[in-house]
Amino acid sequence: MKIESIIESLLFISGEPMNFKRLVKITSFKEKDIKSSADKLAKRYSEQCNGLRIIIKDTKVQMVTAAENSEFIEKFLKADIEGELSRAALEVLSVVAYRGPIARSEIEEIRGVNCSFTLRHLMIRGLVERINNPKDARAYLYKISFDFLKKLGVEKVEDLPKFEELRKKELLQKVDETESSGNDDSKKENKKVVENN
Amino acid sequence: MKIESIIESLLFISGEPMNFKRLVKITSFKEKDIKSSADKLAKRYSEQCNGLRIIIKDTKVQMVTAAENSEFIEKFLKADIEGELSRAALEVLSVVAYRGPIARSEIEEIRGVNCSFTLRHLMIRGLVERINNPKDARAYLYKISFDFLKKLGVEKVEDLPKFEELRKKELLQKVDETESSGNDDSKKENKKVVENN
Amino acid sequence: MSYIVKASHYQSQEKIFEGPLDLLLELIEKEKLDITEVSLAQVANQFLEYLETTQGISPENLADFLLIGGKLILIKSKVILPMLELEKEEEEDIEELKARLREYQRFKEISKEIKALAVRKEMFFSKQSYSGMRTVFCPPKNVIAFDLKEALENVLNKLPKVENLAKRTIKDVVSMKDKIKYIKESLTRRMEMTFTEAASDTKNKIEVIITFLAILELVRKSTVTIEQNDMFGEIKIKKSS
Repeated sequence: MKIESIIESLLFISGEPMNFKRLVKITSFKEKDIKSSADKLAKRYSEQCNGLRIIIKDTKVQMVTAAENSEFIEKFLKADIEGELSRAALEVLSVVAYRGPIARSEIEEIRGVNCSFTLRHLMIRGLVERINNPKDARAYLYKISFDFLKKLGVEKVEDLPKFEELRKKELLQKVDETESSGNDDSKKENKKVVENN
Repeated sequence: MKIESIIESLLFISGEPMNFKRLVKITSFKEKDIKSSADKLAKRYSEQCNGLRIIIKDTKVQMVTAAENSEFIEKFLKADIEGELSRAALEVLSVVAYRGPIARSEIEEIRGVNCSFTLRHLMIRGLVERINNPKDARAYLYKISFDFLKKLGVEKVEDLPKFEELRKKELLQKVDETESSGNDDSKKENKKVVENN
Repeated sequence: MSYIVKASHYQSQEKIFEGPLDLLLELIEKEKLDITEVSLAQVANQFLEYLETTQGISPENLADFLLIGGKLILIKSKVILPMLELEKEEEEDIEELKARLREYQRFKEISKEIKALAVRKEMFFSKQSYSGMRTVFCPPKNVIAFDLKEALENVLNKLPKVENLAKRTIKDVVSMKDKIKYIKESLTRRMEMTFTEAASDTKNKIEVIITFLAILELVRKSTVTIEQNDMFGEIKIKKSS
């Protein structure tokens, strides 16, 4: 049961077909146990008639939505991807257009709000693309897509209205990661209070 | 059962928290049926002890992985360990979690210090979100996010430790205690509580 | 125009103090006391000493600390002089301070439990939206280049502005220590002075409060005695014999 639960979690998070070998590597369970658990899961899912299914093909397994609900899935995706941009999305798009290539953390510093979802939304719609950050192998930089620039009738970002001015406008100083180092500080602070009294 | 299955499919596809209203729009089911189905799903998932959970907050619902499998998910995602939360951040988070939606001034009233920097940090980390204050167009109200519930492994705010107890304001308790000492006084105090909070 | 948030500077100040309620609560808890008028009176001096000895409280924070300091002095006077009749408003002030402290105490406690939940590493993960989906070029229908410019200008206008308050330095405010020294010296010279005189060269309300706190501090150390004949009347300060 535990192994099934772990496979379920991993398939859900991935959303993509997962190789048995990869599941072995992450969980350290034996491949044959993973296979039989995946089979059991697939059987249980289709018997329960819930909204999800497990499909197994060759050496890969994937969690997908039940085919009978596809009408609603399509409706959702269409509205999501073809709909108008939210104000938040337009703002992130503008920052990426004028200030790109730019790291997610910088966009968030400027707007003061987390924007991981909005960036993914803009990417799946092909409005924003990401490149590797030469300074940080684990992070990405975001820039406006060529297709979208073309759609806007602009050849290059420099042709965007007031580009030079808005690109150069000074923003805020980088907020250092004081919060994460907070523990040391608060210890110090405690000590200080004690000493002073 | 069908409605539960459709909600399951949509939650899987979306990944993000989904508004009941949005589910109504896509499925044409009644909002109260969607709500009760979401509740049923959440209960079933939690009882079945499988690899997935449903979390519900305000008018939104999200599908997530079970907390007990987080070790493997982290391995799969190679998730960076986020910086620890400072004492200030934890205190602000607690106030927002138990008293939200809440204005910045009210948080500061409770903690006795300015919280603007900490709030900004929490918003960027996505642990707190803000909404417009219906009573004051220039101000915001802050509430905790789904990411906060996810980080704590708590399915709904009511499951937070001592939720009912902390939800009640200290000053109001005071009024109960002094009720015997005369109505005029307690009325006045009551008024004061409203002003102060 | 440039927008600069001196975040690290501001942060470090906030870090050191976490505000007057935090300090007061720590003092009470250190003595293992409940939140009562007696316990507040008991730690009042420690609180004031902290203000006196700690350098670098920003003017904004100092005002908060002094406000609570003033309330503590009120509480202390009430406990020491039971015959002292307080105004209804002052009584309410004291009740309010106690309630705020209790409230803060509850949150300080619960935040430890929240921390325990946050660090235990058993968390929920959600599926990344659109994972497993292919990018489809789907531009919004009505967005033109001008809208991007507008949106960015809007973002830039909302950036936090420089806090003017932080620019004022602690030097603007006379320290309590200096004031105590000043009063001591003039008392030695003249043996008697009034509160108005003691506060004569103050530039603002904060300094008046500091002067008052300083005098009370001297009373505590039995350096001076004070006398007030009528309510709102002049306070006479005498050097103790």
